[in-house]
Amino acid sequence: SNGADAGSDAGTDGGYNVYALLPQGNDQPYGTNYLKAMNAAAADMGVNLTITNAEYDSAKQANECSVAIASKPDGIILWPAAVDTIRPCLEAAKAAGIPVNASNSDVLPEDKSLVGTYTGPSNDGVGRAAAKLIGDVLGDKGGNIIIVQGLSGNSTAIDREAGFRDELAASYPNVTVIGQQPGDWAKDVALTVTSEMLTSLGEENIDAIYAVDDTMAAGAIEAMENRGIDPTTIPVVGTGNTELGQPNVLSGKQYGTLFQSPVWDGENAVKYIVEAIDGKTLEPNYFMPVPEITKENAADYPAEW
Amino acid sequence: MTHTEIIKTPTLASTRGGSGNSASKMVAWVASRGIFIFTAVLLVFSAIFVNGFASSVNIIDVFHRASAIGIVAIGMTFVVISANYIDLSVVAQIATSGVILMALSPTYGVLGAMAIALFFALLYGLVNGISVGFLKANAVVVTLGTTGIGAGILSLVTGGTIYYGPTGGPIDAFGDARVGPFPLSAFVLIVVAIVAGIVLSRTKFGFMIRSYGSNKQATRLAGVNSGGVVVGAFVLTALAAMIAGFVLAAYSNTAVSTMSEGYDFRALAAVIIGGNSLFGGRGSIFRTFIGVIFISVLSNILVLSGFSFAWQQLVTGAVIVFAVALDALARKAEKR
Amino acid sequence: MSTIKLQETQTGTWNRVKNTVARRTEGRAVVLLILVIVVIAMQQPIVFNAYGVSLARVALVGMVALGLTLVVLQGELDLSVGSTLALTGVVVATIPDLGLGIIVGLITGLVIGALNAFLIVIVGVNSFIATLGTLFALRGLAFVLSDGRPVRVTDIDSALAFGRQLLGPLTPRVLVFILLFIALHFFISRMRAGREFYAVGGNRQAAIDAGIPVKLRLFTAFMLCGFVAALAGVINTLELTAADPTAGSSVLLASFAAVIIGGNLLNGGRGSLVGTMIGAFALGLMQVGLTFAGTPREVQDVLIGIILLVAITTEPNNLRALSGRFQRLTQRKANASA
Amino acid sequence: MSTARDAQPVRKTVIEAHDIVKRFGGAVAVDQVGITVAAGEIHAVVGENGAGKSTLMRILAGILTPDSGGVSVDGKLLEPGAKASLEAGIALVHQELSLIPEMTVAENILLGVTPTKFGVIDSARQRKIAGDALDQIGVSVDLNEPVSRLSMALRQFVEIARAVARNPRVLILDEPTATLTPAETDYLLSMLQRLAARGLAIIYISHRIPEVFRICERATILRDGQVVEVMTIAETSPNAVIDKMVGRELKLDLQTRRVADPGAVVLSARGIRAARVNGIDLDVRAGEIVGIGGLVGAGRSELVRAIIGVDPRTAGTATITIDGETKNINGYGHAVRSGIAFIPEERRTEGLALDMTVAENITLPNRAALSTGGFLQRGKIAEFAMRLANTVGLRPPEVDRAAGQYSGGNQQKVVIAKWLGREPKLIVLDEPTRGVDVGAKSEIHRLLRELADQGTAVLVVSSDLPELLELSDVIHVVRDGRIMGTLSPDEANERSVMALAAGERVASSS
Ligand SMILES: Nc1ncnc2c1ncn2[C@@H]1O[C@H](COP(=O)(O)OP(=O)(O)OP(=O)(O)O)[C@@H](O)[C@H]1O
Ligand SMILES: Nc1ncnc2c1ncn2[C@@H]1O[C@H](COP(=O)(O)OP(=O)(O)OP(=O)(O)O)[C@@H](O)[C@H]1O
Ligand SMILES: [Mg+2]
Ligand SMILES: [Mg+2]
Repeated sequence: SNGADAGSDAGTDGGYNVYALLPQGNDQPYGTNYLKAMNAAAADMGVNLTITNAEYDSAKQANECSVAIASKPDGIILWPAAVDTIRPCLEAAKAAGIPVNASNSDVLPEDKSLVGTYTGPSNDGVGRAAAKLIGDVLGDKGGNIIIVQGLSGNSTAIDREAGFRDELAASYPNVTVIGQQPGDWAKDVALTVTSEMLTSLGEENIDAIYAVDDTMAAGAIEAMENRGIDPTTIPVVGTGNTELGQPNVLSGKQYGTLFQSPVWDGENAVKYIVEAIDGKTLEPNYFMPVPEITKENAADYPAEW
Repeated sequence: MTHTEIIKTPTLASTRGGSGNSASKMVAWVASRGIFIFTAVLLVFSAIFVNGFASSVNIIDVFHRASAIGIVAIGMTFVVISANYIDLSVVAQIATSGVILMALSPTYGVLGAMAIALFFALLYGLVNGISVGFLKANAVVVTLGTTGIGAGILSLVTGGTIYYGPTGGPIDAFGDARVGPFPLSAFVLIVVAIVAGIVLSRTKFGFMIRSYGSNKQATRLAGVNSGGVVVGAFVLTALAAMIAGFVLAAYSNTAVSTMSEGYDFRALAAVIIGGNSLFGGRGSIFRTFIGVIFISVLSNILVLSGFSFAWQQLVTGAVIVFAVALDALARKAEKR
Repeated sequence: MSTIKLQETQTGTWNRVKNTVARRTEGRAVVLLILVIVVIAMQQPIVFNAYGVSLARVALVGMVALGLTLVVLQGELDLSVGSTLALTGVVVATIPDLGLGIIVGLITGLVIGALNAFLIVIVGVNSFIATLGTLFALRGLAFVLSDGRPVRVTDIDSALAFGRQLLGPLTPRVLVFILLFIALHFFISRMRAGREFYAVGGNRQAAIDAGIPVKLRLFTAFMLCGFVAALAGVINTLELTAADPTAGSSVLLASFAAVIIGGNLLNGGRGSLVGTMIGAFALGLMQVGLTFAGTPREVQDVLIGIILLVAITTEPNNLRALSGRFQRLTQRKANASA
Repeated sequence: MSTARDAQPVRKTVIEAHDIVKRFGGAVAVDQVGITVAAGEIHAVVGENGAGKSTLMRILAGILTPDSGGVSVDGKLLEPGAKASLEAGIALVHQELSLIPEMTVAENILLGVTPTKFGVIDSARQRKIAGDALDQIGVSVDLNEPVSRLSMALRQFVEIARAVARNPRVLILDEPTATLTPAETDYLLSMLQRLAARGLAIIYISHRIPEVFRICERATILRDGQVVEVMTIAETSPNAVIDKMVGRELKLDLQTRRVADPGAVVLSARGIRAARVNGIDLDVRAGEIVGIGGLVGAGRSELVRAIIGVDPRTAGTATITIDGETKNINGYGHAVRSGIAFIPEERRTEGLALDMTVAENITLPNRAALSTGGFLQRGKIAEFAMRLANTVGLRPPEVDRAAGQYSGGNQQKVVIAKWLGREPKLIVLDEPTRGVDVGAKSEIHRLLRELADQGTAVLVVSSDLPELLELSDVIHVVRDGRIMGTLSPDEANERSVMALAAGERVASSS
């Protein structure tokens, strides 16, 4: 696979040697496309990538971090498995004089000084944007909503929910979350738990659904259809504008989503680590534009994953 | 197990039939059937106290929870009763068949895709079965190995791609289909249960599996091709896992390489809660079926009652511990 | 007085060597380790230059396996080690005082071990099943205590200090790992209580009849296993300055693999910590090497899967069975042609 | 050599048990049993299979706790539990070997009483004590050898050494000679007499009445869990003891079998080689009983197992001929399908599925006959099992009782019964009556004769010389996996067989 020789100090073709420490890869839809884009970009810029996948096991990622540092690369791209657990990795890299950029999930504020920059979506921001979509569609009268969460304990899921709830509290006081269950990023699980929440909370009491990604949004929509509910009557907001989600948005079954681009994410991770290595001065954050997608503009944004 | 009506066993009761003095006999009887009682109690309790449990829509959800995992558990019962503990590779097997169905039916048609899935199911069954049955390797380790290989390859080939079928397509139609108030998958579950039940309790092959689970050597020395019996057990498990993969994929009309995470231990949990013996020999498909219903209803009412994931795990684990502890006590009571 | 000779006792150093080798259980683990080392030496020598890192990985893979071995030697299993690790991590992180947290965490491990042992020894549940239950329950508890999100330790600086290299490039994890190995190995090879683990696993009825406190031995093994898992959880939390309730998901299977490759018989009574250690080294070094090479995770899974299959199907006894069948097949052919 | 009869009469009682009752489920295994043994006495406990001998001994050793009654040593009543009994000086040599395969001889001998300094094993003392114990019984073996690598006989002596190492007041041996050859048995018996002479109280269980008459002073006779009588050996006769045991007149027709006019060759083995089998030729004819004699460890089991394909052959061929049609025996399954029945040596681990019912065990080899279209026929099974149970005289004849609940002898009957259902052309038996009482034994012998008379070919491995001589039309004596000689009934006697087994070549017919 890629960078089979990145272990050796000087890159064979003179390009930079970069480690990308990721918590997912070909085992997840997003990661798959993130990797594609990342490798493509690396090829363009002559970067030798060495990629690891910690499967969201932070201890494993910590060890992979020290492996990376031991092989003295020119730079490290770190997508934290769990943001709270990466301080030691960052400090070790700093001590070894290796620039580190965070990707996809930003580090904690107190660790910000240890990374060159962050590239990727503001997961918190994604949550906020979703809150906006829902808040606006519900209007001043607000209403009751349920959340279909990602895999329990997953940091992206946690960040999105946090942003979502903060934004609601800040700007949409009449919108109240009356139920929440994990959909494990899977359509079938989302389908079941949504249906069960509709049962227990009462279809009539639920005014909107926030599924933290489009796959689960699709599950929520199917749950309603199975019960003979017209999905347009209970607006669903997801995230990703994925191949699974976009058709639902276009057909109006899903009220809206947020376009998160793994391509942008992967490319810029490489782009900015190169700049960091070159010593360019960087902004603290390069946030991925996360446009709000609804029926109107969905066609302008081809799905990427 | 074979019963001999013509002979009565007054005092000398078999290890199976409870024991001498009627008190401990009672205990044994009740305890060894505890799971049936609990399931009944749980159902009644839920119907009365859990808002919305008895509604027809919810029954459907319960069956959706039960069908895929139930089919796997029923298949795994054969491996368990043959005293081989568990087939960990069902995780990889379910995902493989699900992904094949969704990914290949556009090109090869649903039946074509199913045929291909069948091929891989048999492959899994044979590799596991031959390694365990003929090379006498430990089943847990073997299936741990085949899981790594199978899941690894699946993930290499498909990445995290989510394969989805056309809405209203045959697969989607199957997933949404109802028979009366029940989802079609529920009937698949029941049919699989009945067939498996007959195979295990009534057929020669089932008898050999039970006998093998009870004493490998004696079974072999009775002229049974014991390796073949083990292969059979793993093939049956693989077939069940394949069907479960179809059902699971059809349910959500999607499939992805990670779709069946955790199905290995959850299925085993169902088998065990049903009161099947991990030492092999003793057990029945019906017990597994009850075990499946029990955990499905349990997780259903936990969600209905708004418990968080954390508490769901905690309660489920506690219930498993309780159920198996009771089963163990039952065994003790029988011995006494 | 008259004596009787029932069996020729072989003498001579060569025979003694042969016997000693024949008695060992670590053969295949050694072969694998040599293989790994050779390949790495040719492909990724950096694995050895960065031995601090490599050892850390070995310790990561191997520590829990050491505890698991004690249970396996008695013919039992503990599936709950991963959850134990996660739960103790959370416990450590949620207690403000780090020192106190560590102590409570380790005690948690002992308590969990005792709970498992209680279910298995007193109630009489098969260990595979009992620990399957605690596997779920403890994970749930970890989520309840942590509210399902990572918990950062309050006293981060001390935690960071712990993670730093202590002796050359060696981190505390590595040193604890080595000390633990020495202690446990001494325990099961030189101390009566530990040595009797082999009796409990080898022929339990005989052990009971001989007056060995089998229940006590089982309790000891499970509590040690729980303690070691807890220790791993504590070290993770300190090294990472935070505890993740989802941690340890891969720990069970990794340690299990190390134990198997180490040549420990799952039915109990046969095996050694040395074997487990070697198995851990083989797996750990291989993983580090593959990471340096940037090999995709999937490929690593496939490799480890293959190694496990080979390791288990080349159990000496299994090989004999195999060769037997082979001979019969060839015979069948011969007969057919004849 | 000295026999117990010369021992001085008045000695103080060491162990005394009274009113012992033990039930298993509803079954009363031991019923109001008492027993007293004095220092220096060798006291026999005899009875049919299932009489309750082992159960009683396990109670004396504190391994089983009786439902009522008590055991006292030197007048002091013992606490329940193995520990108390051990400390009181009661040591039991179990009926089944109870050694730890992966532990060394020294460790096994001191199992449970390992000497330690601060919990660390004091291996020097361990080896010393173990060595002494072995010296006491006069057996030499490498103390560091794992028991898994010892011969059966050696394992049995290590067991005894373990008991002796606890320097007991009371030594109990439950069928110690079952796996031993005459030579080893002879040695064991005189050894026991030496120990008794030193004031040890010994309880000796055996189905071999001659042994009892050779070394024992008194005999407690059990039947159906009750004491029938306590006899003084000097004042009784073997037949009297046997009658008491069995509770009915039982004439053992010990006439050796007339040579059947040998029919056609059924089994023919040529150049058989396998683990510990080094090139063996032999034929078995229809209606003929062929005996295999030799010492334990001679490879007799390995031989027969290799011939019929239970264990892999490294060389050689075996053929079976049935109504003129000759087939190669390729693998065990093939052997069974072509009409061979095998009764293995290890009844409990290889012969039966102990936690399945008798009916289920009988069904196993007859599953084809008892099922149509792959489905078992339950009604048929019941009658079928019952018929066979009666044929072999299973007691009690309850075919849906778990096989594990029957005593050794009855278990062996079930093992034979399940094969009779196939009406085999060749029956191979490895130690057919090991641990089987005289009554059951003679029934099994009669059964084998009848089968032979009906034209079945029979191949028997036995360490029990009288049995071998009584049954066989021809005896092959095996040593180191080779046939040392072949004896016809008129040549065969204890001497000639042992001579060959021990390696002395004597001229032999054929
Ligand atoms: N664990 C048990 N459970 C049920 N019944 C048992 C058990 N052990 C022994 N029995 C029954 O108790 C009776 C006595 O058994 P025991 O083994 O003492 O006989 P024995 O005299 O030793 O026979 P043998 O000469 O074959 O060893 C038998 O009927 C047997 O079936
Ligand atoms: N020297 C030895 N080394 C290893 N195993 C031995 C040895 N002697 C005997 N055994 C084992 O003990 C058992 C009895 O030995 P074996 O079967 O060869 O003797 P046998 O002539 O069949 O006597 P028996 O009738 O007791 O079986 C066998 O399982 C054999 O493997
Ligand atoms: Mg007995
Ligand atoms: Mg033998």
